[in-house]
Amino acid sequence: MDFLNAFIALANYVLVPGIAYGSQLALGALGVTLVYGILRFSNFAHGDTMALGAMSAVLLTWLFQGWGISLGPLPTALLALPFAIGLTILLLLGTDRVVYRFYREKKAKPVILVIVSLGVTFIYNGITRFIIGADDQNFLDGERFIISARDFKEMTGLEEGLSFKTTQGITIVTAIIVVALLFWFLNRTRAGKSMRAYSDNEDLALLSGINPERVVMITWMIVAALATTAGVLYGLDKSFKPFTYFQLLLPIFASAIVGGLGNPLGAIAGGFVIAFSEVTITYAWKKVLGYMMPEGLEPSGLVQLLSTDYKFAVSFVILLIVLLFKPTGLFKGQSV
Amino acid sequence: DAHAKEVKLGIVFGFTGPIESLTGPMSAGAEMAMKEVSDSGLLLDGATVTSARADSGCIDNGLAVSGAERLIAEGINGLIGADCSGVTGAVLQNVAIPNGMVMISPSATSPGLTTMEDNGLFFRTSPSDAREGEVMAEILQERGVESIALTYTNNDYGKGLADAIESSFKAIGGEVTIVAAHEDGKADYSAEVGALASAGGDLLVVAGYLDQGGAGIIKSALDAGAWDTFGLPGGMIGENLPKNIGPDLNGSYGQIAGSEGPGIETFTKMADEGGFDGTSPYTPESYDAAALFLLAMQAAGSMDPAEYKDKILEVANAPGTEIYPGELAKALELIKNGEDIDYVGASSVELIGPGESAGTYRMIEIRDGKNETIGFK
Amino acid sequence: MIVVDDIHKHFGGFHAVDGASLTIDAGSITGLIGPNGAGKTTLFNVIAGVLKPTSGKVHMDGENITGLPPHTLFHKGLLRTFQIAHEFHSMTCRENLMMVPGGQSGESLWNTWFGTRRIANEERALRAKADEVLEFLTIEHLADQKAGQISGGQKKLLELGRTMMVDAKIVFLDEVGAGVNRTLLNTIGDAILRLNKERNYTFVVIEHDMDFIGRLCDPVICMAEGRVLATGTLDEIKANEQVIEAYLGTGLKNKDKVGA
Amino acid sequence: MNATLRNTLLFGIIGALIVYVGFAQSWNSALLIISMGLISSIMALGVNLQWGFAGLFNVGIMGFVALGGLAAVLVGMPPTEGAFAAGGWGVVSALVLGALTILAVILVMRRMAAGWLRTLVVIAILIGGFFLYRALLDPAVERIEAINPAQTGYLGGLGLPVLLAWPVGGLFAAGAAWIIGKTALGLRSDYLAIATLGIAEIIIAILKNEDWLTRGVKNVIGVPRPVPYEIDLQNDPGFVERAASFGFDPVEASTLWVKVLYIALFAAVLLILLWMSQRALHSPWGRMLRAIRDNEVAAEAMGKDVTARHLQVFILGSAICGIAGAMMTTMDSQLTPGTYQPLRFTFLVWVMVIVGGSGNNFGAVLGGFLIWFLWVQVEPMGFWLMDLITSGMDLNSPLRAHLLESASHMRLLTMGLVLLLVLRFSPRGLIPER
Amino acid sequence: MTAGYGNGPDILHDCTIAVDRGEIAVIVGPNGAGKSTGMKAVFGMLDMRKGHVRLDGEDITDLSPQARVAKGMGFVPQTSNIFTSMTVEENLEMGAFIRTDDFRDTMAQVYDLFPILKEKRRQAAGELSGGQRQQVAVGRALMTQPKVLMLDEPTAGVSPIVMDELFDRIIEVARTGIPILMVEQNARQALEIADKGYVLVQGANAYTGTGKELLADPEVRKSFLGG
Ligand SMILES: Nc1ncnc2c1ncn2[C@@H]1O[C@H](COP(=O)(O)OP(=O)(O)OP(=O)(O)O)[C@@H](O)[C@H]1O
Ligand SMILES: Nc1ncnc2c1ncn2[C@@H]1O[C@H](COP(=O)(O)OP(=O)(O)OP(=O)(O)O)[C@@H](O)[C@H]1O
Ligand SMILES: CC(C)C[C@H](N)C(=O)O
Ligand SMILES: [Mg+2]
Ligand SMILES: [Mg+2]
Repeated sequence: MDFLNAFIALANYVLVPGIAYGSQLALGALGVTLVYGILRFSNFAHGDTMALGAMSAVLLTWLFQGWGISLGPLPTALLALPFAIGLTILLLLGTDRVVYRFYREKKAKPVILVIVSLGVTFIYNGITRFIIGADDQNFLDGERFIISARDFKEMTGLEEGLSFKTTQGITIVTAIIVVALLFWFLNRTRAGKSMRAYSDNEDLALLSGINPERVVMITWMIVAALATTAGVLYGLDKSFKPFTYFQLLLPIFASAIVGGLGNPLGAIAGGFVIAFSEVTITYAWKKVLGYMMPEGLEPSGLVQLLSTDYKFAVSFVILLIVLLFKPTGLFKGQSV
Repeated sequence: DAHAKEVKLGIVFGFTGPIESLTGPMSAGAEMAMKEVSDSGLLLDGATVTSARADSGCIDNGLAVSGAERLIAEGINGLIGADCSGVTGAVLQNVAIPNGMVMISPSATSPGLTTMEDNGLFFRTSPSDAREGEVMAEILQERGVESIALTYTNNDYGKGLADAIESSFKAIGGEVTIVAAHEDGKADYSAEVGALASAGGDLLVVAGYLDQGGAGIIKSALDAGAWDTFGLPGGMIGENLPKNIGPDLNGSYGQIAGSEGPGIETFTKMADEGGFDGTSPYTPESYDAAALFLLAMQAAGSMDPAEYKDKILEVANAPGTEIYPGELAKALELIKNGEDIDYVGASSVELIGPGESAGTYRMIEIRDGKNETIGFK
Repeated sequence: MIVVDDIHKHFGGFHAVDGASLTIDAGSITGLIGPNGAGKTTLFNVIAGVLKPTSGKVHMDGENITGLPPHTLFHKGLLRTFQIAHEFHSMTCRENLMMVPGGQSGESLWNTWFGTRRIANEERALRAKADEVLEFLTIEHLADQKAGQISGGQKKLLELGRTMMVDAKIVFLDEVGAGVNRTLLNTIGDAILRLNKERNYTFVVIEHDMDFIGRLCDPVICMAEGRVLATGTLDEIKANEQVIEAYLGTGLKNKDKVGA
Repeated sequence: MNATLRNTLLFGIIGALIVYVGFAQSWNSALLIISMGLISSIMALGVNLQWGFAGLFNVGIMGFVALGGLAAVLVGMPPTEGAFAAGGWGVVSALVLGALTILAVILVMRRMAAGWLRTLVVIAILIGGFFLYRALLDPAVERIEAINPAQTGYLGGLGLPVLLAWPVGGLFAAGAAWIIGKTALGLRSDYLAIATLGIAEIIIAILKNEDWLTRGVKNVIGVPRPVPYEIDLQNDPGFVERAASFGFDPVEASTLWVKVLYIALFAAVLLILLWMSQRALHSPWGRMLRAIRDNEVAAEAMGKDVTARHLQVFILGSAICGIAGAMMTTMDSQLTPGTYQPLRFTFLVWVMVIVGGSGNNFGAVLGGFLIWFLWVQVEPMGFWLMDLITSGMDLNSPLRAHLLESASHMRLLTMGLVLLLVLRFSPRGLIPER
Repeated sequence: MTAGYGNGPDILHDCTIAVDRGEIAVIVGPNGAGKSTGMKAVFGMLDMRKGHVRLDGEDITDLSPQARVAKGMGFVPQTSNIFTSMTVEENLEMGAFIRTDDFRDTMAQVYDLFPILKEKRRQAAGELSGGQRQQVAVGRALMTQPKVLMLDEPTAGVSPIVMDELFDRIIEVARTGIPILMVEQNARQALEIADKGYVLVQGANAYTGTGKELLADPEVRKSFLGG
C-alpha cells in the first residue's frame, strides 16, 4: 500500500489538470455570463472573440520576441496581453456599434441576438483564419514547468511524478484575481451597480439617469478583457488553433449554465464542475488502486466506469442532473 | 485542334473543418502536377489543364456532395478527392457513380472503402489502413516493444487504423493495455491522458491527426510526464508536429505511406520551389492522384472517364518505364509513342486489386526536431 | 365552499402566510383586506395551486384540493385574476378572451385537421361572447389590438374579462380595482353583484378601496402578517382598533395643505 | 406592399436564384439545392413548431436528426448474418435490464420518503444495475462486433423498404423527445437549450461509439434507396430512349430523374406537414400555444395544461426533425455519425427559422431554402469576391496569393455577412409572425 | 403635445399639461385615455410628433430621458417600476445614481416614510408584495431629490394607511417647492390635495381646473370619479 504515490498519481492526472482546465473554462464562462447577465443574450461569438484576442496576443508576442523583449521565466505573451486586450476592446466596441446596437434599439428578442452573434462568429472566424491561418501556432516561451514530473521524482524519490506547468499556475492565479476583481466591481462600484440595474430593467435604468450606452460600453470592455485573457491563457497552456476556440464554446456555455447564467460565482463553479466531470468519470483507476491495494490484490482490469469516448457525454449528463435539481443552475442564474 | 482542348480536374477537399491545415499543401500538390502537364503541352495534343476546387468540410456530407455536384456541372473530367473517408463514400455514391465520374482520393484510407461497390470508378493513391496496422506492429516488435497504449481519433480513419494496429500487434504477441478514442478539436485531453497513463504500456501509439487531437494528446502526455516516446502512424507524420512540440518528441518514431527512392525527394524539392510543404501528409499522394488522371487520359487518348478509367491501373503499375515527379512530360511523350510506363511518382504508387495503393511505408524517427527517414518497409 | 385550514407558506426563513384559516361560503362575496405584504396574494396563490403550501390544507366543496395544479382547479370552476396583469401580450385582446374556455374541440390537434367545421361553429360563438365581454368592459375598440400594447388599466380589465368567459363557481379577484377608473370600477362592481345574484358565483375580492369593498362585500376578512386578524362586516372591521392601526389609518395629517 | 405579395415575391426570388444556378451551373446542382432545401425546410418547420409556436428553446435538433438517420439504417439495411444469433439477445436483455433499473429508481423515488436511506437505495440500484448491464452487454457486443468488422460488425437492419424508415425515424425522435420532455421540459429558456444540446451530444456519442448498433464511426454505407439507381437507369434501354427523345444524354437524364423523384417524395412530405402545421397554428390549439408562450402562469390559471402541451409540441417538433433526418440519410445512402455537428445540424436550422421568421410556417420554409442555398452557394461567391478584390493586383504579389488561398475560409465569413444583412433589414425575419 | 407609439396612430392630441413650483397637478381620466402616454412623452420616452416640453422655460423637447434626469426630473412609471433582481436598498441607491453627494439622509427619510422597506432592505425587490413594490418605486424616485416629480398612479395597490402617508409625503414634498405631476385613479383623494386637475379623455384635455372645481363638477364626478 502506498498512499503517497496513489495520491500523487491522482493529483498529476486528475487534480492539477482538472483545476487548470476548470480555471480556463471559468474564465471563458465569466465572459459569456456577463454578456448574458447584462446584455441578455447568449453570445456565440465569445469563443471566436477569445480566438481573435489570443491571435492579437500571438502576433504581438512574436513582435516582442523579435525585438528580444522577454519576461524571463514568464511567457512574453503576458506582456503582450494588455495590448491585445486593447485591440480586442476596439474590435468589440466596433462590432457593437455596427451590429448589436441596432438590435438593441429595436428591442429585438434575445434569440435574434443569439443568431446575430452566430453571424458575428462566422465573421470573426473568417478574420482570424485570414490573418493567421488555420494552423497551430506556438507562442509559448519562458520556463515551461514550475516543477516537471521528472524533477519531482528526483526530488522526492517517489515512483510517481507530479508536474505543474507555469501556464497552469498562471491560469489559476489569474482566474482567482479576475473573479475577485469582477465581484468587487459588480457589487461594490457605481458602474458595476449601474450595469446590474441596466440588465434588470432598461427603461427604469434610463429613468435613474444611467446612460445605457455607457453601460454597454463598459460591459464590452470587460468582456474583451476576459475573453482575451482566457484565450491567451488557454493558448499558452494548450496551443493556439482557431478551430478549437469554437469548440471550446460548448463546454464554456455548459459551465456558465450549470453555474447559473448571469452569475459570476456560478461561472467559476460551473467551470470546475464541467472540467472535473470530464476528467474524473472516465478515469481509469487501475494505477491509483494499484498503489492502494495490498500486494497481490491490484486490479487487473482498467477499473474504468466508462470509456473516454463518453467523457463529453458524461459531462452533459452531470449537467442535466444538476439542472434537474437546480433548474437555474447551482447559483440561481437568470433566465430571459 | 490544340487550343480548344481543356482538361479540368476537380478537387474536393476539406478546406474548412478539422483537417483544413492539411488541404492547402494537398491541393497545391495536385495543382502542381496539373501545371506541369499543362506547361508541357503534350497532353492530348496540347490540352491545358485547369483545376476547380470545392470544399468538402471533411465531415459534411451535404456540403461535399453539393460541392462535387457543382464541379460536375462545371464540366470536370476527373475528380481528385475526397479527403476524409466519410465524405469520400458519400461523394462516390451520390455523385461519382451516378455521373460515371472517376475519383482518385489521395487520402481516404478507411478499409471500408476497399470493398465498396464502385463500378471501377474509385481509386486511391494511399494504402488502406489495414496494411498500416501490420507494418506498425512489425516495427514495434523489431524495437522490442511489448505493450502499448493506443489512442485514436474518433472517426472511420482512426478507428479503422486502431483496429488494424491492435489486431496485428496482438497477433504477434504484443499487449495492448487500452484502446481509447479521442475527439478532434476538443479543448482538453487530460481525461484521455489520465486513462491512458493509468493503463500504462511501453509506448503510447497515437493514431490521430498531427494538428488535431493527436498533438493535443502528446502534449498533455508529455506535460504530465506519462510517456517520453510515442508511436506515430501516418496521420501524425508532418513537420508541424516536431515544430509545435519541440525537443521532447525526439526519439519517437512511426511510419507513413511512402517509398524509398528519388520520388519523394524530388517532390519535396519541387514543392519547396512551388512554395509549399511537400512533406505535409498526403501531399505527395495528391500530386500522384492528379498525375494518374492525366497519364491515363493520355493513354486512353480521351478525357472521357468511361474511356480512361481502365487505363489508370495500367499507367500506375509495371511493366514500363518508371516515372518520377517532374517527369510527367517524359511520361506523356512515352505514352504518346505507345510505350508502357510505370508511374512511381512521389509516393511510390503501386495500385493493387480494387485500385488502392499497395503500401510501402517510410519509417520515420524524430531526431533533432526533424522527421528522419530511417528505412522502408 | 372553500375551507382554508391553517395554511403556512414560507419563503426561505420568511413566513409570508403564517397559519391562515378561513372559510368562504358559497354564494358570498368575501372581501380580503390587509396591509401590503400581509400575505393576501400569497394565500391566493396557494389556494389557486400556483404555490405549494409549506403546510396546511385547502378544501373545496369537501374535496381536498391542496396542491392541485391551477389548470385542474380551473376545470373545477376556480378562477383567479392576477394582481400584476398577466396578459398574453402578443395576442389580440379578443384572442386573450377566446382562449379561455376549456374543452374547446379545436384544442385537440386531431380536430384541427379533421374537425374544422365544428371548430368554425364554436369559434363563432366564442367570438360573439368575447365581443360581448369586451363591450361590457368598454374596451371593444381594442378587440384587435395586441394585449401588450394597451394601457395598464385596460390590462386589468382584460384580466377581469377572462373570468367572465366561462361559468365559474368561485372567482378570486386580486385587486381588480387598482389602476381602474372609479366610474368603470363601479360598473365592474355592478357586474360582480349581478354575476353573484344571477349566476350564483362566489367571489373573493382583494381590494384596498374601501368604498368598493363596502359596496360589494360581506363578510370582510382582514389579514395581517400572514394571519387572519379579524372577520366581520365592513363596519365591524372598520371599527376594529387593530385593523385601524395596521391597515386603515386615520386619514391625512396634512389636510390643511389643501387649497393652501 | 401587402404581405401576400411580398411573400410571393420572396419565394419568387428564391425560385429565381435556383433557376439561375440551373442555368449558370447545372440543373443537377439546382435540383440538389431544392431537395436539400426541402429537407431543411422540414427541419425548420419542426423547430418553428417548438420555438415559434410554443417558445421551447430546443438546441438538440442534431440529436433528433441523427436518430432519424439511425432509423434509416435499422429499417433499410439488410440484417447482418449471424449477428443476432451471436449477441442479439444479450444486447436486448441488457437494454431491458437498463430500462428496468431506471424504472426501479423512479419507483423508489416515488414510493420512499426523501432522506438519506432513499438516496442510498437509489445509488445502490444504479450502481448494481450499471454493472449488471455492462456485464450483460459487453460480451454480446464483443461477439457482434467480431463479425467481419471491416464490412459489418453490427446487427444490421431489418431489410424493409427504406421509405418505412421515415415514419420510424419520426417515432424514434418522438420517443427520445418523450424521455427528454419528461425530464427536462421544466427548465426555462437557455437552461433547456443547454440540456437539449447536451442530450444531442449524448445521442451522437452513442451513435459514434456503439459499433454494434451503427458501426460507429466506421459508417454504414449503402443504405438502400426508394428510387432507382442512376446506373440501372443508364442501362435501361427504355429510359435511355425516352431521355434521348427529350434531347438528354443518358447520364444527365438519369441523375436529374433520380433527383426529381426524390424531390417529389420530399415535397409531398413537406406539403403534408406544412398543411398540418398551418391548420394547427390557425386554430384554438395554436392560440392556446401562443398563450402559453406569452405567459405560462396565466395560461395555467386559465385551465391550460402547460406541461402536457409543452410535451406534445416538443414531441411533434422533434418527430418532424426525425423524419427529416431519416429522409436525409436515405438520400445520402449512408449514415456518418461523425458528420453530426451542432453547427451544421442545430444552429444552421436555427438560422433558417430566425431568418425566415419564427412563428410563421412559411417563414420557416423560406428560411430553409434560402439558408441552404447560401450554405452551398456562398463558397463560389467567396471565390468570386476574392477574384474581384484581387483582380487589380499584381499577379505575383504575395497578398494576392494569400487572399486567393483564403478564399475557402471566406465561406463562413460570407455566410455571416449575409446573415447579418438579412437580419438587419428584417429583424423579425423575412416573413414575420403576423 | 401630440405623440404616439412607434408608427402607430396618435394617442395624444394637442394635449397641454403644466405644473408650477410647489404645486400638485393631478391627471385623471378613463383607462386608456393617454395619461401614461402623456407622462412618458413629457419624460422623452417616446417620440413627440408635435409640441414642446419646457422645464423652467427651457425647451427640453430634444433631450434624452437620462439627460432629463440630470436636469432634475424624477419619474415613477406605472408598470415595471422597480429593479426586480436587485435588493430594496440597491433600488434606492439606483435612485440616487446621479447624485454625487452623500445620500444616506435621504435614504433614512425614505425608510422613515416606508418602514417596511427598511425591514426588507436586503431582499430582492421582485419578491415583494404588490403594494411594497409600489413603495419601493416611489422611494426610488424620492432618492433622486428631483426638481420635478412625476408619479404614474403611485397609490395603485397600496393600503389605505400607506396611501394616506404617501399623500402626506407628497404634500410635504410639494411644500418644499417641488412641483408634482401625478396620475391617479384614486381620484377623489388625489384631487382633494391637488392645486390643479386635468381630465384627459382620448388623448385630449377635457376638463381643467383646480382640484376643488373638478371635484365639484357633477359631470366630472359622474363620468370619471365614480359618482
Ligand atoms: N417569492 C417570494 N420570496 C420571498 N418573499 C416573498 C415572495 N413572495 C412574497 N413574499 C413576501 O411575502 C409577503 C406577502 O406577500 P403578498 O404578495 O402575499 O402580500 P399582499 O398581502 O398581497 O400585499 P399587497 O396588498 O401589497 O399586494 C411580502 O412581505 C413579500 O415580501
Ligand atoms: N406600447 C404601446 N404601443 C401601442 N399603443 C399603446 C402602448 N401603450 C399604450 N397604448 C395605447 O395608448 C392608449 C393610451 O394608453 P395609456 O397607457 O397612456 O393610458 P392611461 O391613460 O395611462 O390608462 P390607464 O389609466 O389604464 O393606465 C391606449 O389606448 C393604449 O391602447
Ligand atoms: C486527410 C486524411 C487525414 C484523412 C484520413 N486518412 C481519412 O481517411 O479520413
Ligand atoms: Mg397582493
Ligand atoms: Mg396609465
